[in-house]
Amino acid sequence: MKKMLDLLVTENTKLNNNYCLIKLTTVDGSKLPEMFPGQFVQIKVEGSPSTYLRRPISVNYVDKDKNELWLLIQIIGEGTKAMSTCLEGDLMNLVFPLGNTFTVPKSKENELLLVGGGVGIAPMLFLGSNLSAEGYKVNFLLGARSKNDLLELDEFAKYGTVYTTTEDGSHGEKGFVTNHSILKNKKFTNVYTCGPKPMMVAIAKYAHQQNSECEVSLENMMACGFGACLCCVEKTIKGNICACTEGPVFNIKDLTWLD
Amino acid sequence: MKKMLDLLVTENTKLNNNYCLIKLTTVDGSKLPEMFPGQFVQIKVEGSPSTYLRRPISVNYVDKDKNELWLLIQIIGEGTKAMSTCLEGDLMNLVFPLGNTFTVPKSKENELLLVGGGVGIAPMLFLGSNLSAEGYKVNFLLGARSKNDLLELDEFAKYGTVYTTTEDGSHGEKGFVTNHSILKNKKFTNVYTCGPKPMMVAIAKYAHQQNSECEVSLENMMACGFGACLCCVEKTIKGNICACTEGPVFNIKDLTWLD
Amino acid sequence: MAGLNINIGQLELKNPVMTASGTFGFGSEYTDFIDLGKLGGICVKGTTITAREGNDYPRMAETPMGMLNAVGLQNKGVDYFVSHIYPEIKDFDTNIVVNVSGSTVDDYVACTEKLVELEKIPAIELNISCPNVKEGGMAFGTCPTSAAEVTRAVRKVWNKTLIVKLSPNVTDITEIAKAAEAEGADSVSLINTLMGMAVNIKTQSPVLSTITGGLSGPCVKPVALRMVWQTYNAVKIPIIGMGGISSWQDAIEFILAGSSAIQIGTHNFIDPTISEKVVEGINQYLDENNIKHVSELIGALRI
Amino acid sequence: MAGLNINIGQLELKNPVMTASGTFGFGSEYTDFIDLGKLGGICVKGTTITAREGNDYPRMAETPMGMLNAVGLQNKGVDYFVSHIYPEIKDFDTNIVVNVSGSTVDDYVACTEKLVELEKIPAIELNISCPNVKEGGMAFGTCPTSAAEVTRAVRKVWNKTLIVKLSPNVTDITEIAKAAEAEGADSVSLINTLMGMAVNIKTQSPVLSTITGGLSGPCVKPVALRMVWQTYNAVKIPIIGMGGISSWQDAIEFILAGSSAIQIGTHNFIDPTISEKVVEGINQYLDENNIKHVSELIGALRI
Ligand SMILES: Cc1cc2nc3c(=O)[nH]c(=O)nc-3n(C[C@H](O)[C@H](O)[C@H](O)COP(=O)(O)OP(=O)(O)OC[C@H]3O[C@@H](n4cnc5c(N)ncnc54)[C@H](O)[C@@H]3O)c2cc1C
Ligand SMILES: Cc1cc2nc3c(=O)[nH]c(=O)nc-3n(C[C@H](O)[C@H](O)[C@H](O)COP(=O)(O)OP(=O)(O)OC[C@H]3O[C@@H](n4cnc5c(N)ncnc54)[C@H](O)[C@@H]3O)c2cc1C
Ligand SMILES: Cc1cc2nc3c(=O)[nH]c(=O)nc-3n(C[C@H](O)[C@H](O)[C@H](O)COP(=O)(O)O)c2cc1C
Ligand SMILES: Cc1cc2nc3c(=O)[nH]c(=O)nc-3n(C[C@H](O)[C@H](O)[C@H](O)COP(=O)(O)O)c2cc1C
Ligand code: FES
Ligand code: FES
Repeated sequence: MKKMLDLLVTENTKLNNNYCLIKLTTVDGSKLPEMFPGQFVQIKVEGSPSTYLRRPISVNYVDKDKNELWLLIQIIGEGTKAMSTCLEGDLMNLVFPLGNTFTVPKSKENELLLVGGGVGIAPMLFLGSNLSAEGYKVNFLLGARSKNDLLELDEFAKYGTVYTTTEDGSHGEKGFVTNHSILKNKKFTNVYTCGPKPMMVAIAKYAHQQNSECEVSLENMMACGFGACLCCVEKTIKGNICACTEGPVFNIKDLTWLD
Repeated sequence: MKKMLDLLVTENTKLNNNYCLIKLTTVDGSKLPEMFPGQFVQIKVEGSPSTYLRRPISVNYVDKDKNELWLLIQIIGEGTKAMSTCLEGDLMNLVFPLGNTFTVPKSKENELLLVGGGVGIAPMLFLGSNLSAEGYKVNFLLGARSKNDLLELDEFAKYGTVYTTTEDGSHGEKGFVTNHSILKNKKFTNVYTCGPKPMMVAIAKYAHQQNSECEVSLENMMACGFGACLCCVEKTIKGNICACTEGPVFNIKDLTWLD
Repeated sequence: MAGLNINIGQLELKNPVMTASGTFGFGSEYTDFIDLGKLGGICVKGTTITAREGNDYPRMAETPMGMLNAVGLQNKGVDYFVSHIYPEIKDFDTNIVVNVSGSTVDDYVACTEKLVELEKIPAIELNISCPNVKEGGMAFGTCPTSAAEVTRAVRKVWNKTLIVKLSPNVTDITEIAKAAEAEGADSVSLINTLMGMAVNIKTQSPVLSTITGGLSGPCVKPVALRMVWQTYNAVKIPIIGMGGISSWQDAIEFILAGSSAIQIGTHNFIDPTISEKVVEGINQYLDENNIKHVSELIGALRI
Repeated sequence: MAGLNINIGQLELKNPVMTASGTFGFGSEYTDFIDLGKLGGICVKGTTITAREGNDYPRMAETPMGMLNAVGLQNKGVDYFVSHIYPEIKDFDTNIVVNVSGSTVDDYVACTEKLVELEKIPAIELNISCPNVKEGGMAFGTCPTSAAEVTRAVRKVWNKTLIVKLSPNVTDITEIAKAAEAEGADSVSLINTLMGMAVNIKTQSPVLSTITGGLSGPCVKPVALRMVWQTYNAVKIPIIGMGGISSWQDAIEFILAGSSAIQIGTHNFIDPTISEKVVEGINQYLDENNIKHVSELIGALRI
């Protein structure tokens, strides 16, 4: 069930100049609602006069033991900037959980590749942690501009093998995720990806060539986030579909990207 | 000369639930521009989505030694609430100094009464301190709902005799400033007042009966604060006059209040 | 507890708070957040005679205290509504108003005729003011003659409550309101969105796929209030006011300016519980001001 | 440093940034904050043939990201302007445009005739769009015939640059723009304020003494941009765009949508240095995008 709740900020860590990791828990100690990888929350931004609508942010991780929800935030405009200044003890108003989730592969023998670029790594951590807990073999392929922008590597390492690329070669292979050697050297039955659209398109093409299943997580602009406004539509083979309810996760077969 | 400047918050003291005293200085240590009693500043409110226009606030006091400007703020809406949350080290953007000033009496023998009600006490402290420094005999008459709302009493005491009224009788005489016995017992040649309009009208009537000079400081709604929009007009015997440039201080003779 | 019930034609609202078409889906999107039974009514998404895909993405842009949308009446058509959606929502404990759109007068009439048999649809709202479709839509709402024409035609086939939704993109909204009243509309609702535009200076292109779109949210409130007030002084039928309502205080402003009921649109996206809060707030305001019934407040502005 | 100079009729602006009438006094109110010589031009406060007291206080209300005003053209009349104000401001190193208002066509003509002799007034802006006066004002700007009439009459007595300022409170602003163009206007400027209203729920009365007033500020930007774009596609004369500009980014949006020059109004109250900042910002944007002259950007929206 979707809820509108004030959550308590337990931690706000600045990861680098453009990113922060915010951890939230319930005010009254009650259990957080159940969330699935790929789902997102809609945040009410306080203290930013130019921000009227809520801002959609993916569930980065759910720490069930600590009853904590993690959000990984890239500062790109006034809204994310204002969020990034929250302090321990502040309240944040969330509408959540929203959206669908990734498909779990049929067989535990499948080789899975989770590809994240930029802030698109956010949902991949939660997805990887859940799949690994269920016994799947998880491989992460994470890309960023430079070493400094590769975030949460220690966390990712807990749940699978981590491959990285950086544009300046300061960590992992030099170049883009789409050029990583692992794509040539290994065959993956299931590919999951989130990141800038050009990256996702390239990964989708790769998956298509390999005959792999491929799911992408979209970041369409949203007003409501729960199916009421019809603003966030993605063109699919079934017509215009809301990315906030029937997405943000789509099977690439349903999209028109590769036409 | 009017300026737009970021000033540094050196102190923000919560005086009670509805009032705070904010002290500001220049960022680079340069001297604050010269300010006169009755003048005000226009503050840009950060972090309040509902506040677009600046907010006018009187100069409460200027501490020349410390190069500090004091603002006494009553929390009444979103703008003043946001201001009241500023912290030491924050910057506040001000356009100042704005408006005219009170008239200094001709003779130092004159008996002066400075009447403030509610947040209208703010300009009276600066006026009293300046007049007392120039050798005038200053009497303050300050009114509030209860003891708790009588602010800066120690400060006022430095510059003159302080008479008080409270509506609940918890400090000074019980009732409104306009009923204080000093008005009957003593004759004042010059009366200065700032506060709620009904109070100022009553004081103006008293002054008129006593044949005293009387100046009132208005709090008309303002957009610009420096004569550009013509929104803040007060009806005077000379027609509609801007309260932000030819006021906020008016001689009661020029207004149409007592007609 | 003050009296809150209001009648709009034969439509009986338990309180004056409704939700605005296109911002509330079909109601079910909000049942996780609020009890629909607490609301006077809900206007469901704009419905047309045949299915529509709507406009291409991007369909929205944020603006200072508001948003632009260019959804373009995406919907599955009235037959789908009758067969699939109506059965799902008909038992909501509130009034369901269907917002009817079209490109021609015949479209409006045909769509309305399909709704006549639905017992639990006590009212329709004729959307003659949608700025996001190429043909018809807003054109009907910007000229008194065509507004009259479509109202007259629909009135003939609809004997339940008929609300005509007006466009703010006009020189004189009272002319259109009077035309609708003269043809038998039971009520006018206003305002639909103001036509606006946003530009992306990085790509040097319009933000919306349709270049222009409809502006809504708190930014339009002053314009909406003015139009409600003008219309209140021009017609006798009840007015349903909307445009930027984001708090119960805003709702009171609209009622004082002449609205018999109000609708909440865009702010449902920011606070999906706002409609229930507005009902509570109005009730409390009435109590605190010793007003026995909300009807005493309608158009009660002291001049 | 990109080229920034722009001509509007015979009026030569060193850059496209002007300030809007009624928000910039007579310029001298801002000389403590900025160097007027940095601006393309300034439009001074609306002037009428005889002195006007304007409307009663309260004349303003804050609204979400904007404000309502009901100043009502308070001014000391054109004779006072000629004898007292003009001598004080004529040596500013920028173009001074006088905003002319009136209740009748004769008023406009008479007022203009008094300005013809003033060497340092290269242009006037005919305000046929003020929503805050009882007679004339906006009425001229809401109908093509009367807009044409007043433009024609003034054109006969004014051979310097003639700008006609349009009202957004119309169904189709392009009709009015075309009417002004046909009668020889050198340029149209838009938008004036949108008519709006605010209600005080404590006193249950209108906030403004005049009940309704003119809405301005960032909240109106999407509407203003849309009207500039529509007008750009309808007329050949240059457009001066305004409405909610509060940053250089906003100015670029207006230029892309078809403005040859822009005016900054309400935001001068919030940041009295904004006009100078916008000049700098435009220049930097052009440089960063390798655009040699700002004229390349006018209406250059990629569709
Ligand atoms: C389902 C979903 C999940 C997301 N998850 C995350 C996450 O985990 N972490 C994270 O940091 N961000 C995430 N985002 C993106 C995030 O919502 C935006 O970065 C944020 O809304 C920007 O707000 P702002 O006020 O900072 O910037 P704004 O000032 O609103 O925008 C700055 C610039 O970015 C553009 N922009 C903003 N949002 C979008 C968008 N959705 N699509 C295209 N352009 C846009 C604007 O047009 C503007 O040019 C997600 C988005 C979606 C839809
Ligand atoms: C020259 C001048 C000097 C001032 N000096 C001080 C001072 O030293 N300390 C101080 O605390 N306040 C002072 N004020 C008042 C202060 O400007 C307002 O309280 C403030 O603008 C309110 O802002 P807000 O956002 O908190 O409230 P808002 O949300 O803007 O307003 C809350 C309510 O108060 C009403 N209101 C707001 N401002 C005014 C006004 N000017 N006149 C009438 N009604 C109004 C609103 O209509 C609303 O009902 C002064 C005002 C002026 C004009
Ligand atoms: C995303 C969106 C979709 C809308 N769709 C419709 C619609 O289908 N039919 C209609 O009559 N109005 C539609 N509207 C207009 C609203 O019902 C309402 O008239 C307008 O948004 C003003 O109210 P608000 O400011 O409270 O949102 C839509 C508005 C939005 C924001
Ligand atoms: C306080 C105020 C007074 C105004 N007076 C005039 C005027 O005298 N003549 C005129 O043509 N426009 C007048 N305007 C309208 C502005 O010039 C401008 O068209 C409008 O405010 C939109 O621009 P903005 O949003 O940048 O303010 C006035 C606006 C304001 C806010
Ligand atoms: S964001 Fe509103 S329907 Fe998806
Ligand atoms: S507040 Fe603008 S002129 Fe006084």
